[in-house]
Amino acid sequence: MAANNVPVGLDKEQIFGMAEKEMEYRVELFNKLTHTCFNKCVEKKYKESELNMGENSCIDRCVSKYWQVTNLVGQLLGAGRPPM
Amino acid sequence: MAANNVPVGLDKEQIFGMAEKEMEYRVELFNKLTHTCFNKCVEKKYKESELNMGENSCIDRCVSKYWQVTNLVGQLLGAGRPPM
Amino acid sequence: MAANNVPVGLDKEQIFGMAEKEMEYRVELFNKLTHTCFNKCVEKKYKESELNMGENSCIDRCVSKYWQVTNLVGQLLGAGRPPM
Amino acid sequence: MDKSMLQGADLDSLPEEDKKRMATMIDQLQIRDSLRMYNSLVESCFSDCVDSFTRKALTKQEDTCVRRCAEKFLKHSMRVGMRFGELNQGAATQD
Amino acid sequence: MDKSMLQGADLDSLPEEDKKRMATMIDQLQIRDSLRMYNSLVESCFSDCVDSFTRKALTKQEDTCVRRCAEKFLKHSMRVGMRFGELNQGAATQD
Amino acid sequence: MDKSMLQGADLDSLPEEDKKRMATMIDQLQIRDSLRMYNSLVESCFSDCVDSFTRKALTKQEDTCVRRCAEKFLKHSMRVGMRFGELNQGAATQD
Repeated sequence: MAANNVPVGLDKEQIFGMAEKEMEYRVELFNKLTHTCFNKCVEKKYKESELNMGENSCIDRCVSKYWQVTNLVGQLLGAGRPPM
Repeated sequence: MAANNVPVGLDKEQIFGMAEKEMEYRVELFNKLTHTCFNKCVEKKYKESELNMGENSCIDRCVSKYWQVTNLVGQLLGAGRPPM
Repeated sequence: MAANNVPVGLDKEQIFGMAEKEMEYRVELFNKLTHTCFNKCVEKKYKESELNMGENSCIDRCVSKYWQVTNLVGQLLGAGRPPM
Repeated sequence: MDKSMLQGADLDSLPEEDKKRMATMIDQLQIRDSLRMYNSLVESCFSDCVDSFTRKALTKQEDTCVRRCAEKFLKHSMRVGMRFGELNQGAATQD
Repeated sequence: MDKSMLQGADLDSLPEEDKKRMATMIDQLQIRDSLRMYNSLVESCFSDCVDSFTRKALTKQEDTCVRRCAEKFLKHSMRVGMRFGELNQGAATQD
Repeated sequence: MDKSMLQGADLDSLPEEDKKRMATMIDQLQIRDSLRMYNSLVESCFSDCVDSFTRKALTKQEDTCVRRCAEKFLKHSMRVGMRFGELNQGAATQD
């Protein structure tokens, strides 16, 4: 949460609390995205330890689409805050 | 946790800690219930954005049954504390 | 986290924070193990409330294998810290 | 997070500074909870609606599906909150 | 939460006030953990046992199923705790 | 945890003691996050690779499967981190 978004009148505890929640949120978003795209893109028989070309491009597109869904849902919730 | 249930001899930190855990518990219960009933009751093809009558009554019954299961398990754990 | 592993130069807040994270980690490991082995070993028709002999030995082996996987992944991550 | 979930906490009997601390704690939990709800709504609707990775951009169908999914989830969540509140209320008055 | 899980923390070497603080922290984690366990037990047994929503009340079969599920889960959880403690113990003495 | 995820926090504008506190908070979140990642990597690879419980020790195949799974997961996770960082960067410069 950028400093210029912080509403006035909050004391320091509240600001630190909000910053902490925001970071937790980003970490959780990253983790959910990672797990979801792993399940959608990576072959689970584990015949080798490298990601092949198909898996790699699937991952790139998966991240991109997940990002778009995050933004889309953010708009729908209409919270006026950017989802990221 | 109602004030009259707080055991004597706890200092303020412990009381705040317990209140916090209790609230976290309620939030988590609500979230698990919401997700479980969404999966059990809501059609996932998303042909429309409204909940239809069947889905609505399924949700009401699902919440009611989840509540009963919460109470039943609470009794079995026999903690002497109400599950809510 | 044993006291003799604590890097020098950390203040008390950081030490308590690390101890807390370590305990949270152990609890989470235990919970994930419990749920995973419940799903892999316990028959879900619930015809009785006892664990039968097959389930019990499955559970023992499941815990043992989960432990080995924890150690193996710990080595691969090569963090130099024991996974437990 | 439903307000009624926190009604058990008997705030009135607390001294002023504790009331303030309790209120801050509740605010913090509500912020965390709405961010988590947002994350899990995104994950759910993504998982249900997006399954092809031949292109980088969402298709029109995926976009529509996500919108309906999010709307349905929110309506569902409000309904659950209402029912849950009623049951909580019932439990509280039985005490 | 298994007590043995926390044995790594070398409490004896700490000054008195830190010991108290550490003990409070452990208590808090245990409270949180048992509430989470309760929540996830309810969710598991509900998901495994309840699948019809034509009536508002649990059927006799659902009730029985939930009871057995909860008992089995608790027994399972105790057994896992025992085995886990043994492995932890083994790892600790190897150090 | 990707460093870029925390770039939104405008640390430079803070007074010295708040900077320190913020840095400690970030450190703590990173420790928690890597431990959670470790736990969920173990759970994922265990679930995908281990399915027979006729013996106590991992078989050679299970061992190989877990190693590949862990390596793949880490490579996947790094790639996601890179792409995620780029998108974050793009979003930040649009502001």
